Amino acid sequence: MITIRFFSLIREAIGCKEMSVEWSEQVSTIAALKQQLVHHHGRHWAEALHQPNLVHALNQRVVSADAPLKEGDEVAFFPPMTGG
Amino acid sequence: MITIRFFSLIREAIGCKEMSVEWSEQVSTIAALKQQLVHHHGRHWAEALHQPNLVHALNQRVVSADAPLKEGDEVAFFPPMTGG
Amino acid sequence: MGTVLVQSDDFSVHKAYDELVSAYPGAALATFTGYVRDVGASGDVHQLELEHYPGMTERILRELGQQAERRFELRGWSIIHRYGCLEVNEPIVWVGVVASHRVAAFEGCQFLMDTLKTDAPFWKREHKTDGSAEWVTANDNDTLRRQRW
Amino acid sequence: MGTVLVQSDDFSVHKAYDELVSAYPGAALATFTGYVRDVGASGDVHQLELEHYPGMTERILRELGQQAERRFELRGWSIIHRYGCLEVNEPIVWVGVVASHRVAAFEGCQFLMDTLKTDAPFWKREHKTDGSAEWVTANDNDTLRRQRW
Repeated sequence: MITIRFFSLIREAIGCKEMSVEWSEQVSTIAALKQQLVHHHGRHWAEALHQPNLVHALNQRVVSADAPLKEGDEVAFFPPMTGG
Repeated sequence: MITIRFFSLIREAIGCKEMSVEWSEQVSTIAALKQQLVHHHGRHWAEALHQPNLVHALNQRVVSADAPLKEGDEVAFFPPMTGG
Repeated sequence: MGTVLVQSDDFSVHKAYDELVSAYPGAALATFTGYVRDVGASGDVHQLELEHYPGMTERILRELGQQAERRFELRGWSIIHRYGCLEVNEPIVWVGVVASHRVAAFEGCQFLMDTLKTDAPFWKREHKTDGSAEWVTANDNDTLRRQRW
Repeated sequence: MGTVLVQSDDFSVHKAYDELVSAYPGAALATFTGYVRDVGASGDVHQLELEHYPGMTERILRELGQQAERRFELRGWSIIHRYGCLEVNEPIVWVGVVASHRVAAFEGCQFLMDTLKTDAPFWKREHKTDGSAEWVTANDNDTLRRQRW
């Protein structure tokens, strides 16, 4: 399984905080996972996940979209951080 | 009268904290006052007041040696500051 | 050596300061505190909501602290950052940095504030006096300041 | 608006901080505290003696505060500097600066520390553990940092 977490604007736009998907060859990178999520869900997901400034984290580290995924990984999608 | 104050190393070297001299044409600038002090006192004063990094203040503001003096002024001589 | 606290409760700046000073006496100490402003990016603010990514937040803050410690030869550092709903004038973030000399203390403290702004997974939403709410968008100046380090 | 305190007595960093925060809430607050180090410029230090020029010191610190206020658009600032005989680990100087944004708060605080080091008439003498005493000489780095502003 791959755990997926959404935060802030992204979470609000798609109405989902956390979900899991089975790992497979079709979701072997973050970019591929994004494609699958957009494919399975609707327009809101496409808009949210295709934002140019979307940030991806893999196991709680920011990574680029071509980062490879393996069984048990935790992926997160969120907008640029605004703490401090 | 002109009040003259000495601080830190300079005060120690000449063994004087504060003194007064009569204002006259002969002490119409800080440089002239320095010359007169060295002339009236000894070698210690010459060494202390001819230090290249000596700082001069006139009425509690740092000034250059050619600053003109008038009756009632307060002059101070000291090494570079080391607060903070 | 440093400490990271990520919490929803209010905190005592003085307690945090005293802990740093007693652990690392006789040094230079720089601190920064950020408070909730009544005028935010989108106008009058009634409350500030801070969402965060539990786990990742603590990890990133700890890594930034360790980076600062090596880079500026810090003796000690402490980061406290809140999440949840904060009232106007409450503290959001406190960073305290101890070094042997003032320049290192200032730089360490600024480095931590500049980097946590863009690297720690927090997201601010301003709840306004008129009842509406708006997510704060990332600030280009913050990104530029981040790149200086 | 700012305050200057030049005193031989010890002081409370927390009291100074609280006064700034209550006067200027909901902002960014940067502070710096300098403590007496046990290892000074000339070796092991037992006590630090600070001579100052009464009157000129207060005037210079007030002018530096007013300059910082205009230049960095500060909301408030406070400078406390001690003179006399200080023990190891006691605070020498505290500077607190309040601004609307963090960059101004940091810059105002650093400006004040960098400028008071070279402009305020204080002179340090280190009393060493072996009974000798030595005047601290001005630091070239401090002069260079002063010139940046």
